[in-house]
Amino acid sequence: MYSEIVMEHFKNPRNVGEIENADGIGEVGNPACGDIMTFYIKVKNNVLEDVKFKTFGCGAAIAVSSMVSEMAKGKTLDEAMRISHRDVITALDGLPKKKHHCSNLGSDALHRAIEDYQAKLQGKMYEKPGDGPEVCECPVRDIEDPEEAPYCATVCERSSK
Amino acid sequence: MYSEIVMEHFKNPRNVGEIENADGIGEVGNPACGDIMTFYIKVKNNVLEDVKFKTFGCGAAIAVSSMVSEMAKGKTLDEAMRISHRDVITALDGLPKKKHHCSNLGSDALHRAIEDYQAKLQGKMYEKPGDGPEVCECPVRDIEDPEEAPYCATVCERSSK
Amino acid sequence: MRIINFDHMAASPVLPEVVEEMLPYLTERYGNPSSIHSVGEQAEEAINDAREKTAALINANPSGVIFTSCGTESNNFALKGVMLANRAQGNHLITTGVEHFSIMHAVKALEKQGVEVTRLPVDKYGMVDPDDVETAITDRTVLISVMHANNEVGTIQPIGEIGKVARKHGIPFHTDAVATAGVIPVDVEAMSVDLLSMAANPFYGPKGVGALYVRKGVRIAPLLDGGIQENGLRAGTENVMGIVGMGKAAEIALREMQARIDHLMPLRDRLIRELPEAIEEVGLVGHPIRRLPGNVSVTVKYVEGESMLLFMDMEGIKIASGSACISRSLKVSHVMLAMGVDAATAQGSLLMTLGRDNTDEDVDDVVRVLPPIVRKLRDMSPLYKKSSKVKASA
Amino acid sequence: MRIINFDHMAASPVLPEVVEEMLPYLTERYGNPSSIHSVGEQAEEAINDAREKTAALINANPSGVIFTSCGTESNNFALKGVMLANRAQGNHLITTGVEHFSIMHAVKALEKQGVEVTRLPVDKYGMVDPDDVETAITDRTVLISVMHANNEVGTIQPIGEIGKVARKHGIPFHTDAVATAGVIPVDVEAMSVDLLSMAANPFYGPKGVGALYVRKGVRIAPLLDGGIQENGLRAGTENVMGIVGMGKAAEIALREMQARIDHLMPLRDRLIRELPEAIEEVGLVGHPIRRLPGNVSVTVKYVEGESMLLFMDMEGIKIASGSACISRSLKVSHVMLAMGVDAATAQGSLLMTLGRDNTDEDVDDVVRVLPPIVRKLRDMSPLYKKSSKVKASA
Ligand SMILES: Cc1ncc(COP(=O)(O)O)c(C=O)c1O
Ligand SMILES: Cc1ncc(COP(=O)(O)O)c(C=O)c1O
Repeated sequence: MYSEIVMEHFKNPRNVGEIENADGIGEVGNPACGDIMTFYIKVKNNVLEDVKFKTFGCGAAIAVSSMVSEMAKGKTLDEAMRISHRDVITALDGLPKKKHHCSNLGSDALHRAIEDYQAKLQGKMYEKPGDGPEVCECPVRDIEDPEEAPYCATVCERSSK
Repeated sequence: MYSEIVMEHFKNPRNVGEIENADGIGEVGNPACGDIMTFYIKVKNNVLEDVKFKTFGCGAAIAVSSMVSEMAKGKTLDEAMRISHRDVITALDGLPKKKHHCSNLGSDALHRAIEDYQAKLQGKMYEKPGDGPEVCECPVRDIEDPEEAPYCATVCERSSK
Repeated sequence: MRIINFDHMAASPVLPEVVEEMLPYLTERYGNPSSIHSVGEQAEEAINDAREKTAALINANPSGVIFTSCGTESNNFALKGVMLANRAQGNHLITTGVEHFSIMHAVKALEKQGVEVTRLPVDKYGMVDPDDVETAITDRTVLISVMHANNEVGTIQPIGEIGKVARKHGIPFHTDAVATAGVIPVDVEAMSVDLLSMAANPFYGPKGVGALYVRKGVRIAPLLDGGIQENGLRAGTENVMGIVGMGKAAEIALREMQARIDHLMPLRDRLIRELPEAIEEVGLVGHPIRRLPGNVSVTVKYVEGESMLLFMDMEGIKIASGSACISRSLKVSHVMLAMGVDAATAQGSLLMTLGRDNTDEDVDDVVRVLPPIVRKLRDMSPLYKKSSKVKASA
Repeated sequence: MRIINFDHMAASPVLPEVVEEMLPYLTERYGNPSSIHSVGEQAEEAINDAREKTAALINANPSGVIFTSCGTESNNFALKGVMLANRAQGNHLITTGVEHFSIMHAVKALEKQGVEVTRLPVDKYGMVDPDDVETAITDRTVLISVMHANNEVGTIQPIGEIGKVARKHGIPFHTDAVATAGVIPVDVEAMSVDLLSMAANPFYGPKGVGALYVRKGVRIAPLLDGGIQENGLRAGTENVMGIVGMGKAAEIALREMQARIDHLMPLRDRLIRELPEAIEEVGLVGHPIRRLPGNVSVTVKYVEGESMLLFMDMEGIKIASGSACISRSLKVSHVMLAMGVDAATAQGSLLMTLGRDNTDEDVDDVVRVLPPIVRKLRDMSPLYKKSSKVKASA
């Protein structure tokens, strides 16, 4: 199911943990959907000096978190903000389609941590956006045209965007 | 599918043929249903001195004809008129259910031959009754309750009686 | 006794290479493709491999191939699934009078539920006229279903032309290719087919496994609702072993198809030529040229099919018949009736379906064994002497 | 690596005796039961023999046993067939909120076609109350369907009592016994069951073959229309080999059932006792006593099922989970939700289904291997530290 890189990151996730007095914290997901990711960042001279995460979720969610933390470390905030879902999937050598949405929230969590940091800089509370789809469901069965929804994740992605 | 006795009669049918100047001739069946049987009888002192048949039909129809001809030979007309479908099936050590109706017309053909003989005796033409079911069909598929018609032949029998 | 199988359409032995491929999935590779762990993944990969091979046989996109439990399920799924999913679009179905039972009775079931049906006539060869298809189309038509080749009489329909008509009117086109897929070239692109039913046994795969091809974009509802196997369109734990066998058989069929056809056609044509030479009043049923390579369907007048078949069976020769006595429904083949064969003649139906294991010797044997059987039965038949055309044989 | 199969509900290896019985039907006994000649008769006899053995397993009349391609087909056939055949009588169906997908989605499909549905609630153990069944009955009710035991949480329903209610009101009663037939005693007479779904793999028969029992007198329409196989109720060329395997497996299951139960229950009970001793905040899901003999269903808080399952897989231990990530539908198990388990806890579902090949050593291994995996994942979990109830582990 998973690529070798995914399995490698899943087995040996990098940068697990919390950062005490983190400069920014970002969280996405909800347990009904299956995955929750929290990212912690330490920023110095506009560069991500340290990135750590905690993740509750499937193999993909853990590998994504680990990969994102590695990709982000050492990058400027602008660079890190440009890490996309697609970049993560590419770096992981692919993810199963149904994992594209629910489990690929690592970069979102990172971006929220950065936004949290930037909001704090400006002295205001960062306003957390909505927490992803409340229920990450697969309506294949409720649609008569399978081509409208051949894979759960496709639907998931569409309904949440 | 068939009992040994059926197969034996099918392989070596007794009394096949016609009787020239027969005292009575009886015919049942129609080709759409699958079986046609013609019985010829020779009567002497109210006894069936000779019985012959010609049959177009399946293995069961041929075996039934052969068995009926054997059972009838030497019997009085009254005795022969009492040979029933059931007697024939018993003598054959059973028939597949779906063959009960369409192929078990041998005794009917015999009875008609006797009736034909008796009618001629009284100097009038024997009035041939209707020729069995026009179409011997299996309506399992048209009935929602399979228990009403689990076997084709059951239905066949019912609809023709 | 030497057994001659001339009833390949009913049952063909599975190829040894196919058996070999299937066996591990009965024992050590017992995984369920739905399981997420490695034992399950192995099964899933096997199924996807079989899907690619099956798709290649009909030149289809593998993602459109849905495995089923038989040709009948594929046919029921296609018809009921498309009609149900398109109720908002329309309620009219076009089919023919010569379809296999699994289409014919599925159509009847739909009719009882309110679907409007047009059943196209056929000519004396069993052929549908593509113009008739076009004429039958209404703005409520949501499906056209015409079989590729008839299993009983061998006639191959002009599917490509019918496909063009369907495509022109934007109506989904289904073909029952159970008798052809793996046997003669089938190409869903060239034939403009949107849904296609097939089964594994006609090309020496296992019995009890089939597939439905559904082109991307066709609206269809599942027949078996449940888990999300087969892309959500066919729930139920997969017959993994059977599917693997179908894939392997498809691979071999694609490779050997031309050789198989080249082997079958001369045997078929010998029988078609020699049987009427050996027996009076034998008629060929179906098209003389547009015909399945292994199909010999004839009627023998004045005798009934089952009795011939039983005597042949005693000689080790396995054949079939469209007679009423043989059909479990006790009806003469609706296909022959639709072609205008009269009921009494149709009772004398003999259906021989040849396969890769048949030889010239088999043909010799049949041409030698059948005539005395027919003579014996005709001598017993009340219809025979009635016919003025024929003088009684010795 | 030693493989431990704790996922028998997904896939059990076929018994060697069953494999042996099946093999000839793949090769030399390749006949089609519908053929009238001897090769076909051989296959027909084999199927009827299998029918008797399968019927004996559930104490049913063999003529009521219809072979299908899987438990899902049996369930779809039962529900759709009875609702369709009884439309004139009524349109109301009673079922529960904890059924298998193949019931749940078939019911949804029927609902879309206008069938009225009552879904009964369950208690925290997943049990249905027979009184609720009685209360739900209206004069339009034509079918009650309650599963015998739940495959995910192991709870065994009071089927006998529900059967009595149904019988009292003269309403056909269907039970999905895929998880129980061949596993624990099933008796259609004692349980007053009119229709019963089963599949072969749960009792070590092949995958992709099942059966539906239909009591004489129950009105049902076919799901697969076509030929007159299976008494006209299930058309399509039979998976002869699979059916033969189901029959043989049924015969063995009947003979060995008590021994299998006596072997499974102590292993199950050790896991149920020892896992919560080895890992904090592990909860049993389902009924502690009225439970399938091989079912261990637990939730491990603060971690998600798939990640546990993958680590177990690396150690050779095959298990399942009802977590959203694992289900292909990306939804948490509706069964656990119906029982009142909250969604986050349900994500930590682990489902172990034991079988005849499991040993005490397997239990030892799981109890040894799982705790460090859980510890590692909890250390990574943002939910774990948030919980005040638990102190972080080293
Ligand atoms: C209770 C129950 N019903 C139905 C099914 C479906 O059976 P199948 O997978 O054979 O279609 C299962 C499968 O595990 C089951 O556990
Ligand atoms: C043309 C055609 N369609 C459908 C079927 C049904 O296939 P199955 O017997 O696999 O259900 C057959 C079977 O011979 C067939 O010949």
